[in-house]
Order: sequence, then C-alpha cells, then structure tokens
Amino acid sequence: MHPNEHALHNPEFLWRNPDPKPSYDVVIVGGGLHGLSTAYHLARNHGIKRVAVVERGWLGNGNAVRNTTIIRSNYLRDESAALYEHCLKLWEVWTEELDYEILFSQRGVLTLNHNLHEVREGHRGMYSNQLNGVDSEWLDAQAVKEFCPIVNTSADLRYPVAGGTLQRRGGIARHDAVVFALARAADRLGVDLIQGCEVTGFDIQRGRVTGLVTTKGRIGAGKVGLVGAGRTPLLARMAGIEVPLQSAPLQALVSDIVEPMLPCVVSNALHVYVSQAHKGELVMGAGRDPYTSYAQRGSFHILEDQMAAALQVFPIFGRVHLLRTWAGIVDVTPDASPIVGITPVEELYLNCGWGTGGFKATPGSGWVFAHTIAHGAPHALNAAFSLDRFETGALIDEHGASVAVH
Amino acid sequence: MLLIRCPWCGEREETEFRYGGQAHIATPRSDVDDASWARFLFHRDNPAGPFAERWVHIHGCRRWFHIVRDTLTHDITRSYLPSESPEDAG
Amino acid sequence: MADSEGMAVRLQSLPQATQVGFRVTLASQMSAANALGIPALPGVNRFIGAGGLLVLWLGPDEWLLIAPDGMVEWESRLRNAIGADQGAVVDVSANRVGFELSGPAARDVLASCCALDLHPRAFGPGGCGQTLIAKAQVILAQTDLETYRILVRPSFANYVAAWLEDGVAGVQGHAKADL
Amino acid sequence: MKRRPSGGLLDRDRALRFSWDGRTLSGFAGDTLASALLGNNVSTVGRSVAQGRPRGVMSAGLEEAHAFAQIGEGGATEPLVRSTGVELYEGLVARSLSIRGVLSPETDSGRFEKRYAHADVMVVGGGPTGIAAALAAGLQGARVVIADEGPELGGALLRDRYLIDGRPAAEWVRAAGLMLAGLPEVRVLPRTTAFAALDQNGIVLAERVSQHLPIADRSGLADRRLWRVRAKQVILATGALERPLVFPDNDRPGIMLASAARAYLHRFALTPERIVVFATNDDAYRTVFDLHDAGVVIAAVLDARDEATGGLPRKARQAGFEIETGAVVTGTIGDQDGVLQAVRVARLAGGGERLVPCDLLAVSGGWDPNLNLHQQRRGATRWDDRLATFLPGAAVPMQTIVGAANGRYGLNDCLVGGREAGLAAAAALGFAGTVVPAPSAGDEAEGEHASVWHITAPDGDESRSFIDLHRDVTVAGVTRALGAGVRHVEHVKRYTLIGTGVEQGRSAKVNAGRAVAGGIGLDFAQVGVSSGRPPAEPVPFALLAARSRGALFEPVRTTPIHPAHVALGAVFEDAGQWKRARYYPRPGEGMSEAVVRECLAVRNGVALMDASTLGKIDVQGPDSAKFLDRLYTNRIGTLKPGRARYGLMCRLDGVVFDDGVVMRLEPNRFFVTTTTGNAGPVMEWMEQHLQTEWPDLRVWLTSVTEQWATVPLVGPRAREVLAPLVVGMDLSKEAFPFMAVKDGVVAGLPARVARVSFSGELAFEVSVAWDQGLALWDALLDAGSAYAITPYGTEALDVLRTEKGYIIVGQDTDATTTPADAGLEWMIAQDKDFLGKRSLERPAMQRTDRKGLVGILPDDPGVVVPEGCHLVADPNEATPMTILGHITSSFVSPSIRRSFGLAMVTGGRARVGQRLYAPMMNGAPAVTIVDPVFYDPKGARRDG
Repeated sequence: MHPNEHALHNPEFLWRNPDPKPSYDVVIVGGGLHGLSTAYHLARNHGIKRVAVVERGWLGNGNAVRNTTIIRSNYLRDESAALYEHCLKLWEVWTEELDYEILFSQRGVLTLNHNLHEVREGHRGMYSNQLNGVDSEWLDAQAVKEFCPIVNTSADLRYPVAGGTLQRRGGIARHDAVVFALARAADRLGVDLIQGCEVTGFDIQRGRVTGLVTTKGRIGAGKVGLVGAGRTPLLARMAGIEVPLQSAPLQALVSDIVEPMLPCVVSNALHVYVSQAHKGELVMGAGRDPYTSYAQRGSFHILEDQMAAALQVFPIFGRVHLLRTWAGIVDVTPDASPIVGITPVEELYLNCGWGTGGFKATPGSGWVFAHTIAHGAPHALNAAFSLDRFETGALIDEHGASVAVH
Repeated sequence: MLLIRCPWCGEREETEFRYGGQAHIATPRSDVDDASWARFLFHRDNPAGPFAERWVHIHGCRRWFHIVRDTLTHDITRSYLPSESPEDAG
Repeated sequence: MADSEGMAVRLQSLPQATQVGFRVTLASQMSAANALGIPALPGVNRFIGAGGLLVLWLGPDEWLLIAPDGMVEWESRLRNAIGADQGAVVDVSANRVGFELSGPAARDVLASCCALDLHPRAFGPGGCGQTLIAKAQVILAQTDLETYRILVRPSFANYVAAWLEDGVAGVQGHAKADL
Repeated sequence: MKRRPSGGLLDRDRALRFSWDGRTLSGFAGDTLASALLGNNVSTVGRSVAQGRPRGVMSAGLEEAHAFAQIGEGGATEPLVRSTGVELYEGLVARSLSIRGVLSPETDSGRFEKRYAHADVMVVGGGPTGIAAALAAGLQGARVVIADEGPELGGALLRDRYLIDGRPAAEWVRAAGLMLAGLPEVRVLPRTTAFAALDQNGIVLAERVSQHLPIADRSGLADRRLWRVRAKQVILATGALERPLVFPDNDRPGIMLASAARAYLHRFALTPERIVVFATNDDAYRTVFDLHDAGVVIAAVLDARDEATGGLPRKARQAGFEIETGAVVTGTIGDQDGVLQAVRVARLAGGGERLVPCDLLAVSGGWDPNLNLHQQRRGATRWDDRLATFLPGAAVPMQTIVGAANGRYGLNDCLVGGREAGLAAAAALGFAGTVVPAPSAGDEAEGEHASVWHITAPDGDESRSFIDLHRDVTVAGVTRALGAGVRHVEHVKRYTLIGTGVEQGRSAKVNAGRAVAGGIGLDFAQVGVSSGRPPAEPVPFALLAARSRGALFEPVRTTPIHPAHVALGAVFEDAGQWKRARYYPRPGEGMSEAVVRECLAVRNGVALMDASTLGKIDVQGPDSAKFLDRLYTNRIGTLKPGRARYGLMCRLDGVVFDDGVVMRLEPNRFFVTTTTGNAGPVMEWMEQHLQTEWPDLRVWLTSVTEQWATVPLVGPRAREVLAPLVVGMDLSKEAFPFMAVKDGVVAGLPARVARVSFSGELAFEVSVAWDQGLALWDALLDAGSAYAITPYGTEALDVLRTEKGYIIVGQDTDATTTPADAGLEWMIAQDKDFLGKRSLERPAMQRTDRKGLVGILPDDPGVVVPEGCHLVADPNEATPMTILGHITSSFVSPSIRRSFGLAMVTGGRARVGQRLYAPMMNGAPAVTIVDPVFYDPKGARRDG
C-alpha cells in the first residue's frame, strides 16, 4: 500500500464537537481508546442513549498514540487469555462493524525465546493458549528464520534464538484510524464527545456519584466510568478511592520508512518489541522506566539498550534512523493486570491498569466495561479483574509469562 | 535519564542506581486487617509533583537513600539519608 | 590482553593481591586505621597508599584493603583491631581481579565506557569510586596523573578488558588518523 | 543553478567524483550532496511521497523537506539521508529516494562509538551566538563543549555578509576559533548535532567523525560518535529556521528559501540567472543584495507587507531596486519536467496577475526559533505577534536560550546575548574575573514580520498549495480535516499526516497551525504547534547501540573451571549471564545418553559438578541470627555453629522468592547461598532491609559469590575419593554428619566442605578460593579417576533433584507460588515472624483449591510429557478447557527407568491417585498424580 494512501481513506465527517448537556445517563471520563470503546459499546450493546465522553485534552491522546499497535491474545493466565481473546475476536470484525479501514492486519506475532528457561515458559504459554482456544504454535530456530528471514538466528549470538511461539492471528492495526473509527461510530450513535474538558471533582451524595465538576461546568451523571489511564489515580482520589497504580513512562520509537520486511516480533529477554507499520516505519517498544513519572519522557539508556538488543536480533536495522521517540504514561498495577469493575462508590466504575498492554485490549475493554456499567456488575470476563483482589490476594499475575509485559 | 546525587558518592548517572519506590512507608504490625495490609503492600502515592522516593546506589556504595523528585519535571530537589525526614533534609 | 606499549595508552593485568574487605562502625574506625598504620581511614571517594598497602573507601562504613599477595594475616589483624561487635572483616582476595590503564590517553579510553567525570577538577590522583564500565561494576582508583586501577569481579574481567581494549583501539585509530 | 568560476567555501583544487542514480558527476571539496547536485544542474532530486511531483532542493540546511537520498553501498547503505547535510567525498554513491529506504543485508563494518563528557557549560550551536557564548565561558576557565552540525563554526555567518567590529565576519569567526582552540578546557565539536536533551542537563550529540572522508581514508576511524554530555549549564544557541510560504504550486524545483539562495551563493558559489524574491520580512532583502552583486538578474522583489520600512528595504530602495509591497506570488509555471520557469505575481489587494520568468524563486515566510531541545525538556513556548512565530517561554532550570533561538535575529543581539549568556553561565559556577572581548555589529532596524503565510489560490483550488512539502499535505487537506470535525492540531496531524515525515514537519508546523486556526476561526496562539520530541535530527539505530555489539553486548560470565568444561566437550546453557555446563557428551552420545550416564554415576559411583555460580553471602555481626530469622521462613537462630540448614525466603506478598543453604560458621557468622539467578537480588533484598527497616541490627553483609568456587562431589563413592585429599578432616558420617560444614584443607587448598545434597546422594560440597577452583576440579578428577568419576551438568542435576521432589525456584514455582503451594509448608516457622508471613494469611492464600506441587507418572513410561503442558480432567472438553495445572519438570529417570515429573495442580496432593490428561496438538497423554518424591523417599542414601 502506498505510504500516504490511508490518509485518503479518512472520511469526510468524523464527529460533532458539542457543548456538554446538563446531564447524561453515563459519563465516561477519559477519551482515550478505552473510553471511546466503552461509550461506543454502551450505546451499541446496551442501548444507552445519553452518553458523554469528557476528555481533558484531545481524543486518543493516550495509549492510542504511544504504543506499538501490536495485537495478540496469547496471555498466560486463563482469565487474561479469555479477556484478550475476546478482544482479538472483536478486532477481527471491527473493520466491518465500525465501517472504517483501521488496517487490522493479522501478520502474526512471534515471541522469541533465547534460553532453556524461556523455552520452557514459551511452551507453557503455548500449551495454555491452545487449551484456552487461543492459537499458538512453536517455531524452532529454523522455522523462525523461515517465518522472518531477517531475524539473526546465528548460534554466535550472545543469546541465540532458541525458537519462539507464533500467534498467527496476532498483528497490528493503525492506531490513529482506530481512534477516528471509534469516535465516529460513537458520535453516530449519539455519544457526545467533549474535548478540552477536565474533571476537577465529583458530586457524591450518600455514597453515590451524581455528577462531575469540570472545566466546562457541572455535568450531572447517573453513572460514571473512570477510564483515565495514567491519570486514574488522580481522578479516583478525587472520589475518595485509592487505586494501587503506579504511573510510569513507557518509551516507544518509530524509524524512518523502509521497505516492508517484518511481521511483529517480541523478545522478552532482550526487551525488543517491534512491528512495522503500514507506511513502512518500524515501531518499537522499549522497556518501562521503573519510576513514577508524568513527564512524558523516559531515560535515554533504555533506548540505547533497546537499540543494542534490537541489533542483536535484527542486524539489518543498523542504519535505519530513529525518527521520533516518545514516552507514554502507563498505569501499572502490582500484578500487571488491569482493574475493571465496581468501586466502593455506587455507580462509579473503574477501568484502568492496562499498563503496557492496553491498545490490543481496546475492543474488549470497552465491551466488558460497558456491560459492567450497564448492569452494575461485572461480566464473567472481567469478574476476576476486581479492585478487591489486592486485598484478598487473588492476583492475576502476568509477570510469570512475560518479563517485559506489553 | 536522571542524574542522581548519592548522599555519599555524589552525582552519578541513573544507571548506577536502582529505584525503590515511595519513601517513608512504615511497615504495619502483622496483626493489621487485610485491607491495611493490602494498602501497605500495594498502594503508593502516585503524585504528579514532588515525590519522596527511595533509591539504592547499587553499583556504587550500595547505600539506600531518599530523594525528592518532581514527577512532572524530573527535577530533583533533595537527596538525603534514610534516617532523615524529607522536611529536615537541606 | 592488549599490551599496547609505546602508544598513548597501555592496559595490563595486575598481579594477584591480598584483598580484605572491612565494614566498621564509627567507634572502631580509629583502631582500624591504627592497625593499618595510617592516620585515619580515607574519606569519601578517596584512597590512601601507605607502606605497600592501599586502603580504598567503598562506602560510609566500608573499605577495601589491598596488600601484597600472601599477606592473609591482614584479615585477622583487622578483625582483632575492629572487634567482633563493631564490624566485619572478610577475605575477598579472589573476589576481584585488577587492571591498570596508563598513559596520556587513559582518561579518553575510560570516557568510552565509563560515565564518571575523571577530569582533574572532579577526580584526580587519590580518587576512587565504584561505578560502571559498560554494564560491569568496577572499583576505579587513580594512582597517578595518567594511571588508573580497575578492580572487577573475575567473571566480568574478560568483558571489562574487551571494553577497555576497544576503547584503546578507538583512541589509537583516531591517533593514527591524525598523523 | 550554475557554478561560478570562483568564490565560495570550496576547495577548487579538490574535484570529487560522485555517483547520482548511477550517473557519475563531480563537485568540489566543501560541497554538500545538495550543492553538488545543483552545481551539476540536477534540479529535480526526487519525487514527492503521495503525488509523485518533481521536487528539488529547497534549503541549505535543516529545513530541507525534499532532498533526501539513500547513500553509501553494501552494509553501509543508509536510507533517507538529508542531502543538505551530506558532505561530498570522493566516491560517494547516492540515489534519489522519495518514499521508502532500502536496507542492505550485508554486514556493516562501520564503527559507531560512544563517549561520555562533562562540561560546566554546553553550548549548542556554533553560529555567532554560540561562538560568543563559548568564548566568554571558556575564557573564564569553565569547561566548555560547543557543538555545531556544520563542518566548521560560523553558522549564519558562513552564508551571509556581515561585519563584526568593522571587519568581515569570517575574520572574527577565524580568530574566535583560534582562541577557542587555544583554551585547554574547551572542546569544539564540528559536524556534531545535539539531538536529545535529557533530565538534569544531559545533552546527547551525534558527531560525524569520518563520513566526509573518502571511504579509503576512514580505516580505524569511527563512522559516527555518540556523545553523552552532562553539563552544569546549557546555552541553547540553536538559531532559527526559515519558513516557506504556501501558494499554488509552491513545491517546484527552483523554489528555495531566501536564506538558502544566499548559502548556495556564498558557500557553494552557485547562482541562478533570474531570481524573484518573495519576502514577508526584512531578512530576505539580503538575498536581493547578495545575488544582485553576484550578477544575478533580480526579476522582482515582492513583499507581502503593505509597507516595508525596515533598514534593509530602505537600503534596497536607495540602491534602486523596485520593491513591490503588498505583492505576492499566486502561482508558478514549470517546464515539461515541472521545473520552475516563471511565477505569477499579483497584488494582495486584488487585480490582475502577471507572469515573471525566473529560474529561482526565493521565499521567506519568516523565521522559527529552533526550540526542539527546549521542548524535549517540556520547556514552554509562546506566540509572538510581532515576529509571527513561537518564542521560548521560561527556559528550563540551568539553561539559557539566546540569539535567534530566542527571537533575537540581529547579529549584534546575537553577539551580545551570547557573550552575556556565556559569562552568566560561567559566573553561576564560580568562574569570573577575566576580561572577555565584546564584539559588536551594527544591526539594521527591523520592520515587523508579515502575518501572511498563505496566498489563496486565485482559482480556489488549494490542492496544490503545499503546507507539508515532505508529506504532500495541502491547504485542501487541512480544510478537509477541519470539515470532518477535527479541531486539535494533533488530530489534524493524524488525519493529514502533516509533520510525520523524515524532517518531522519542521518547516510545516507553524503554517499547519495557522491553517487550523484560520479554518476554525481561533486565535493561533491557542491552537499551538505539536511539541518537539527526541531526536531533533534522525540518528541511525547503530549510533545508539554504539559499541554494545558482538562481544561487547553483554558480559559472558564464566567460572574459573570453565576451561575444564570446554576441554571436556561440555554443551553449555545460558543461565542469565553465566555459561553453565549442561551435559558432557562423549563421542557418539546425544543429550539423553549423556544425562543417563551422568545420573547413574551420581547414583551408583561418584560424580562432580561446577556449582560456582551459586550466589554466596557472608553475614557477620552479633545480630546475624536475628536478622536471618526475619528473612527466612524457617528458623535459623537454632542452627549450631558448624551446621547448615536449607532455607526459604518469601517476597513481602508471600510468594516464594529464593532458596539456598544457610551455614553457621561461628556464633555470629553465617555463610548463605542463593540460586544462581538471584545472587544479586537476594543480596540487595538483605541490604535493603538492614539499611531501611532494621538499621538497629548489627549485621554486615559481603557478597562473596566470586570469592568461592564450589564443586559438589557426589555419589556413594564420594567419601572414598575425598578422603586422601583432606588433612585432619574425619569424613565419617559420625564425625561429619549430613548438613555439617567444616573448614579445612582439600588437595592442599584452604577449603570449606559442607555435607549438603541436592540429589539425595552422599555429597561433599567443596569450596575453595575462586582462582583455585580449577586446581580443585583437577585434583578431584584425578583422585576420582580410579572410581570412574564423572562430571555432570545442570541437566543431570535437574533429573536428580526432580527424582527427589526438590523444586527449582522459578521453574517449579512462579510469581504466584507460596511455600505451601510448593509443598514446603513444613518450612514455615509458626513461632516467629518473617518477611511475607502476613501475606500468607490472606483469604486467597488460604484457599484449598490453590495449585500445589505433585508428582506425575505418564501412563506410557516411555513418553516424556513436555514441560509446560497443561493438565485437564477431560481431554475431550471443548476449548476453552478447564485447566487444572501444568507440568513444571519432566524427564526420564534412569533410576526408576521411566518418565516422570513434577506438576502444579489445583488442590495439590488431594489429587494423588487421580488420572489427568495433557492435551497437545497431537494427542493427550494420560498421567497419574503421585507423591512428588520418586527416589529414596526415606532419605537413606545421603550418608553413602
């Protein structure tokens, strides 16, 4: 496809820019992809007509613009696999459902393993996936080379490629197109998308939320969904809720445009996470910086290490140029799994903690969260992802499967 | 890429240190209820602004110490010993 | 091991030495210094050489004694001086190996792999510190204007040597090109 | 353009040949690829990305949006390089490129270096401002680094005719350069671009070390060098970039920035024949003067302003140039190749167009301070109406922005501002007192800049009026975006792709913002521009990786016994950074044969392995026992000197963290081991708690992992092998019982011997000084030769310990496993507290359906069910299936002569006796759940 072609696909009309109404049935706080997806599904699946999304900046200014766009569902834990597989199935129908070319491309996601321990864990994940109905297959080093010829499978590597697991149904989608597609679809269903509107407080009467105080005035709300990604702790605190999240920088980068040659490749041991966008630029995720930050920049040595590791696996990238780097604020929970569910405040719901893995979850996150808001109780798919698990100890720990959890 | 002042060794690159999370978290008694214990284990302030946090000079003198760092700007205004409180550190 | 004699910089392995690590409370620091025959234990980021011994500051209560090979008695001497309740003394003779990097370009070589500021205004002879060479932790001590000692765990020695040799090659490549 | 017979900053004695799209062309030393192409009359240097329109060189520097080329050959092929920044060298191979780069699979021999540097004052930019700043700070004695992307200092002074102190500016540049070179603490870095600004004044530079040299002369030299500078003070003297104007067909070859036309004249001796200058500010008049003086016909001087009253326009009028104010270019005409032939000119107020033939149109839409580095630190910007651009708000701490980067375009302002900034930065660090020269220049009074940025297409067709010249985004494209409902510049960017090109829309940003503001009737100051992020200029991946390639990428850690393993033909495995011997195949053996042989040697004879990678920590002090009791789940304090105990640690959340052996050497001295992978983390964990939680404890820790090399001598014959090697050490089971530890001499080496066993067999774990490890190994091998002593590796160890039901932390456990889950509830002391204990009391940790460690025996004793397989009760259930657990360790046991393994299953040992299945793509072998101890359950063999 021509590098600029998708720009020509953008439709003539995306969304209205309405002023807020005095009140809504549901107000979603946060106009990132998960917020938009929630609003869309509230209207589409649950027939709730009076829905608004309030966003302090601009729609999609969150994980949508700061991720590697890799989509996969090969998570280790049963609860995670079920949720992410639900997401992937929605991705598979979204282009049609949203009536928008989001360039969802199932080119495969290959996760490389470099030592015996990783191979063991790779197999564990693969077998678990297969039993959970998630496609996953093992490639030995030779098969890795055939699947992606530019991977360096030489035994001379410091950490030679021992093999990898491949999810063929995994792939990428065009992030900006997904924002436009969802926002347009929500707008068409009557959702008010209100940008430049920051929430400064909550009206809570007798333990129940009744409205929001915003920079565009008070907005009454029957129900409120908080989908503020890295800002969620600040928002939740306004409502008196403590959420165990840490906001940390996750760096990503994009290269200049080169000829297509790559599916999506992940190497946890080397912290390499790379895909090639439709235009041809390489998109890479680097490791997460360990410290709390809202500065939207991470530490340079993370990039240096990332590049050194990438050139181990892909020596051909040596003279590709780093064009642009950025750091998103990711909201990370102690077990690296999201929190989607009810809160101690009635009719106030929480969807956060997607950490480094939120883009791929966009469809299902909104789908289950809309269900939770509409019914006042979680769907079976997100029941385990409750806020109270940190108290009971019933964590959904994904660290076991993935060192660099993206 | 932070430049951090170890109270002992002086200014060093971030790569010599390891992050230790929020400072001044008191360990509760082991007979507290589950909610309090969960708060101790998992809940940390996550401020957009000055934050007192722990670091260890892992590749240097191996001492733990505290800094106050602004999470919006990454400016570091104080570096002090664990025995000091953020207020009395100069 | 690159031995680039005659060039602007020279890298060589140091012979084996007795090394004794000691941690000591404030109360016993003078006793330790007395036992070592020095007026006081060296302060932050400094080392002292006296009577064939080197005493390096490693941390606020931690020092490293380097003595000629075979002088294992230093372990018990220091333990006696410090007292069992006032610190710890450990023979670490095998725990690190040493290199010496010397010559006018030694600082340039270190600048290729070590982020520490070694400018005379910031470091200089008598300076020592624990830091990183590439990804390996080292103890770095400057023994004269153009000479540095580098102590490293033996399993990292090849790696550190490779980085230093690469730094030497870089310096020499550029020096040749300037001729 | 034509090359003039003389002039320019070229070395006319050095003609250089280069190749362009396969044609051999020539230029001079001092040329850039762009100037050399222009000098060869190559006006079309590429095609545009989306519409395939011909494009020429539009700048002489960073503003370039068109002229990107693929340069070099073989592994050194580099895609998408800005031609205005490529210095010509003999033999340069370049290809035109508009869309995608092509990578070479060949090996790249280029050396990319890295260097750390420290500065009191870092000056970014080597134009007049930067030079004045560096000189001022340097003369005060400060350590200064000054970097400039050009091959020499001078910046705008190289392209413009200025006087400083009444003399040509070049003389001042030369003199200043000499002074800087004479200051020992000043480092001048030409060909060096500052591309990233990090916290605490970290500045990252990319230096082109040898890229300007012929390939043959580069041997031994770095290609590029990454500089990591830490500066106490930073002076940003990054100048300003000229902005194009937007009008129909504003993208043709032959349309150039006004300052670029001067650069091509003064630096490269290139001139057009007839030029039209289209100005919105005074600076563009320099182009009129300079090109006129060079003999170029000034076909028209258009100034979009209603009146032009500044010093330069006045001078121009005095010199007799006809200046058309309120006049603009409304379109351009090209030849059959699209190259500029004439421009359409009209008055803004209206009226007819006229055609003005020309071969160069020089445009200036104004200047934008180059604030990328400032923005990387999230420094603020503010709109300035008078200069019609964004100026910096307050600088970030310890930084100063001066000269054109601060909107002070006059040369005298730059010189004064630079000098003052240099003095102030030095003074802030305590450097002061030296008298520093104060150069001066006479600045012209400058008129206001026009707010005009876009000339409406007379025919209303805005689809040829380019805002982002690199990405082919037009006014029509922005209008369409606004029509779709997008308002924010970031959305416009994403809808249209403005600003996403190789040059990151440097020259397009402001015009794009204005297009948006105009389109929705907003004040531009509120619309803003998208922010600058690193890198300010693209840099190759290889530069960031620098020397961390090949052997320098990551340490390969080996034990002192490694040479012996190599000599024995061991196959190694990576355990973190360590290389460990996995097995020792003899001729004709595969892994399974070797492992069987090694296991049987342990069980029936004698064997030895290298366990030196285990972490080891020396713990001393009167409170050591109390300390270790708080760390380990089991009781340590009751251990007697000379005895050892298996110890287990949890994280605070109750999950198994590490295990090892704790030896009490003396009442107040312990020696503890950790797993190989956790040597560092356990040491850190201990130090953390000592220092931050229990500073009252008198305990001191020393990591001695590499002080001790450790060799377990294992098997029923171990005692016989060891006996002749020890002096005064009674090895009998009475004198040296299981879990005893003694210091003594083995094979003449001071040694520590412990009776600990990870295989269930009689074992003496011998530790000696690291550098004596190989001697110990050789001595043991030698002593054992009569007993067919056999080296065994980690694979056999894994089989042996699994036979005994011993876990490996991280293999049989994961981030959810508690001690009880791992079958180690007996190691949880009830009568004391320890780290993580409280967490084990939480409801989810107490559930009976938690996963627990069990043994498995496949129905088919010849089938090894792969590790990682999951277990279900019903192999025919549809997906998603009800998963009960997974297999963590799985082998063939030479001792019980069948396949077996360990698994974690829900309910744990309550399932003993049940039959479960391990479904895979090709079948679902059945396994029976059993007790996890397969061999010598009574522990009868450990005494030999």
